Amino acid sequence: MLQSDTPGLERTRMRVTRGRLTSRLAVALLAAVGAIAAVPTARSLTNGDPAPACSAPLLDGNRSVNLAEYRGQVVYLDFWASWCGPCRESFPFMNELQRDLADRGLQILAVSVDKTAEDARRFLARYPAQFTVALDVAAACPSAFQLQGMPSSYIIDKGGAVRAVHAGFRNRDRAEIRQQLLDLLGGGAK
Amino acid sequence: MPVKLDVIPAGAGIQYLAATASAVHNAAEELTMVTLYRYPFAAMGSRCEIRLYASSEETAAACARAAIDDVLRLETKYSRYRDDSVTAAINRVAQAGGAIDVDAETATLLDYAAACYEQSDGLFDLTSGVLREVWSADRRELPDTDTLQRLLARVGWSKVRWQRPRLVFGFPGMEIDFGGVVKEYAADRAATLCAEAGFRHGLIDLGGDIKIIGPHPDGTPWAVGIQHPRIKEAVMATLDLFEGAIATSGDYERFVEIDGRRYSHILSPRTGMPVCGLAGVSVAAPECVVAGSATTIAMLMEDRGAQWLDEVGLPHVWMDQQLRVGGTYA
Amino acid sequence: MGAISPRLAALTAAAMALPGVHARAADAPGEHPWGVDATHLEYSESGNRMRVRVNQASAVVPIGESFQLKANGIQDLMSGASPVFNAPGPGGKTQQVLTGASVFDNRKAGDIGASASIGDNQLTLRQGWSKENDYKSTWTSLEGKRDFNRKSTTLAVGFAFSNDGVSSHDAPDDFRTRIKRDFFGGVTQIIDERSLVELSVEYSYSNGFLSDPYKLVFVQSAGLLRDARPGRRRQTAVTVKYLTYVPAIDSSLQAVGSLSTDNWGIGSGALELQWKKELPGEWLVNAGARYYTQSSADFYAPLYLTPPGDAHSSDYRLAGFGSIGWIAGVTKQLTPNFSVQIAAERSYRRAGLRSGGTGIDADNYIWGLYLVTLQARF
Amino acid sequence: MTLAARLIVIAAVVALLANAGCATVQPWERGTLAKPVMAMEEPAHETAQKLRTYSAKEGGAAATGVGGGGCGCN
Repeated sequence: MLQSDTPGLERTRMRVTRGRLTSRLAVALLAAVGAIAAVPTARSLTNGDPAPACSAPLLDGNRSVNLAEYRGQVVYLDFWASWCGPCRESFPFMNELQRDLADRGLQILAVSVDKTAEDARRFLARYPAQFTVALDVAAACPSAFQLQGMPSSYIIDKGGAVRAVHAGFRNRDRAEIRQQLLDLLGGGAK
Repeated sequence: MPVKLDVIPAGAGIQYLAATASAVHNAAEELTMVTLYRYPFAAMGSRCEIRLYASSEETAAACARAAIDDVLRLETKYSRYRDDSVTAAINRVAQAGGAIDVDAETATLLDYAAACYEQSDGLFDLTSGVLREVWSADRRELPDTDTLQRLLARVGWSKVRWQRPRLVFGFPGMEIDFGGVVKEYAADRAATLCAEAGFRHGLIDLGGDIKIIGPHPDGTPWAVGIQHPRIKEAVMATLDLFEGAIATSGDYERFVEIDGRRYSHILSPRTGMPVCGLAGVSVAAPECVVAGSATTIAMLMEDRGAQWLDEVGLPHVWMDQQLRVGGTYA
Repeated sequence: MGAISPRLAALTAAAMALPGVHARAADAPGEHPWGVDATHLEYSESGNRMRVRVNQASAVVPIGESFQLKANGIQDLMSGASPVFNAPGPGGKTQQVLTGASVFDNRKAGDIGASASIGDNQLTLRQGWSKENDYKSTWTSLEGKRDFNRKSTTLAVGFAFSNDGVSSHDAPDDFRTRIKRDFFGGVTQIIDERSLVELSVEYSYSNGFLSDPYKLVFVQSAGLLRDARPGRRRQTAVTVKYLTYVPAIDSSLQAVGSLSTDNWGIGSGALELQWKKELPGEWLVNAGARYYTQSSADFYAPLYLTPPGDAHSSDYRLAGFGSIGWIAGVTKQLTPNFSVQIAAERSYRRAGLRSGGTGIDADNYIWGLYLVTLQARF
Repeated sequence: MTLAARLIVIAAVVALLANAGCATVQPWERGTLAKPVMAMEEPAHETAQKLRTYSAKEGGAAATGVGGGGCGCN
């Protein structure tokens, strides 16, 4: 019988099981989605919270820098990594801030979460930094700050309180960040 | 028409892919098989060299030509020996006492020199060139103090009034020399020219002041050897540089030998005497001009040089007269 | 750099003013680059069957920070023979009968789209057309994506509607309609620092003229009948994509498994495994294999001894068969803005690899596709 | 359905569900996931052309997203 190799009855039974298997998988997917979407996330820092303690070794030289050292100065704390795309845009911006506002007391601290100094240096070769760069391989500071994205930047006032949080970096954030810093540094827009 | 697996001819597809692959490969190779091209030349009284990784000789040579032309432009513009240079024009006015308006580039160099003057408590001084009248290479004995006092009266950035773009010399007999800044500034500019032309890997070396364009193509850093101040062929330290610049100063570069003692060509604007502190110092910084002035200021600071370098906070290495080595790279 | 001391800050600020001391950052593509992709592809089948030469170009233009316009154009030049029906061959072996030497066709297709991203959400609307002398198609699709848990989870849902007209050479203006609705849902989840998984489901419902005007069936003692398939088709597919990085070999391994079933009785499964590695000098190579199997449609038969029921087809794509193929590709980032990619896939079809139903060796053949893509991002 | 394919899919689903509640990977721990070889999205033209070939040459389907014109493709 050339028409089909297997008798009709057996073929239908196979089709039914296959159909039920796939629909069961569809149900499994929806269950998985439900479970995943509901995973709770830690509360992130908001304005007014005191900045957590954070210290990390400098990229060059063997000294370590501590956020508390800058009490009395306005600090722009930025967490970055060589693998983070938007960081390429934020570095030229931070150079501008350093050039324009450093003499008015702004302290920029860029903490890399790279696993090796070499990764961080290779990034800096393409995107030079004229501000202080530290390397926190153990990622103690990012955990303390509970970053919401990469890069993340925090504006910390002279009293050590967080006054602005920026998760990610978009070009349109530039004006807002500059204005927030100017407000804290005192003296209107230069 | 049964199909036998092995009989199937490779089919147009495979030949097509091979042809395209090789064409693209050559294009890619051409664009990425970078070889190191070296362009030695002489400028500002020192041996210089531009090293560039490029895919073709033409692109490398074009960039090197542009960079060398810029270095030579700056050498001519700020040369102490040519009478058609900006330095000569300024010094004609300084010799007679009077005022001169300078171009924008010279103005920013003067601003930069003013910043160095403040950060070195007055030791980094463009007007200390006058002291060279007495410290010529053939001198065999120390100058007497009143000769020095007469010269020191004609030295001092504070005696010059600088309001961009006007430079005013209150009385005759002064002199300006951009020597301490121009070479490192030229290195920065040459590196920028090549970086903006799309070069990612290479360096500029103007007589030991080095500015990195970018690491080797495989990402490894340049190994820069710092010459040992006393042993010609030896190296005091080797640094790995991905980026930025490194400059070196020392009492061994040009010096005068008097009664068996070596006197550096770096003269203190306070005492009029050659400095005697560090034997050699190298400083790294993002800009070669900053690294260069930091080494010069460290030498001028004499025994406070090491401490001043710690204050500045740039990575550095030094060797003192007792051949002790210190600094972040030690 | 170490800590920036006031002394250094003053020196650096003055140095930055010097013209030409600092190069502008490399002009690599920014956050929202505009871009163009251009591809040339050669598709060919063994036994001088079908050949297709494809040119595709697409462009992406950002508008502001949260909108994007996309446009895509494809041209196919198709030539060569393709199977029409099977007939009894010598020694009782079924033989495949192909069309005349060169059936030439030129298909043009294009689509435009706009996507908007607001916060963690992204919405994309696309409208497309396709035109060849015996097939017209217009389709619309809407897709939404949303990130959860600080971007460790992404949920995607999509819907598409296509309205096609099918005619044939002997009645080129007589277009019969075929409508398809397509529903898609997918979730991508980061599992650990080195792995991600994506699970998606797709359901499609087509109705109208679903047969192929160029396919015939051979009925013993009755001659040739036209291909006639049921007027409705409901298909469900599930795909799992698992991607993990293996530090020991500094490469990633990817497994994509799919399963599908439909009311025509075709059950299929596919498994693709790939290895991807980045090489110094901005090279990226990938290689792998793909296994596919399906069972035949209930109404499929290579040829019929007795007159078949209403639904009947001998189309080689509804038969039971399997295939094994290799995949390879290399991508080179030429400059920060330009990259070139070469990709190839070659698949060997075997009736013996079927997962059920009927399939004949006469349908075995090899297809291969080879493409070169140039990509520009500014 | 071959036994092998069925087992693969069930294993994958179970693995996913087990991981559903996995410790979330913090944003600053995603260096490896940012590597080019870890891009879930493959090059657009390659993907489109391959999926079109599969749908033209195979009776089955995969859940690969919506959109993309139909073609005669006999």
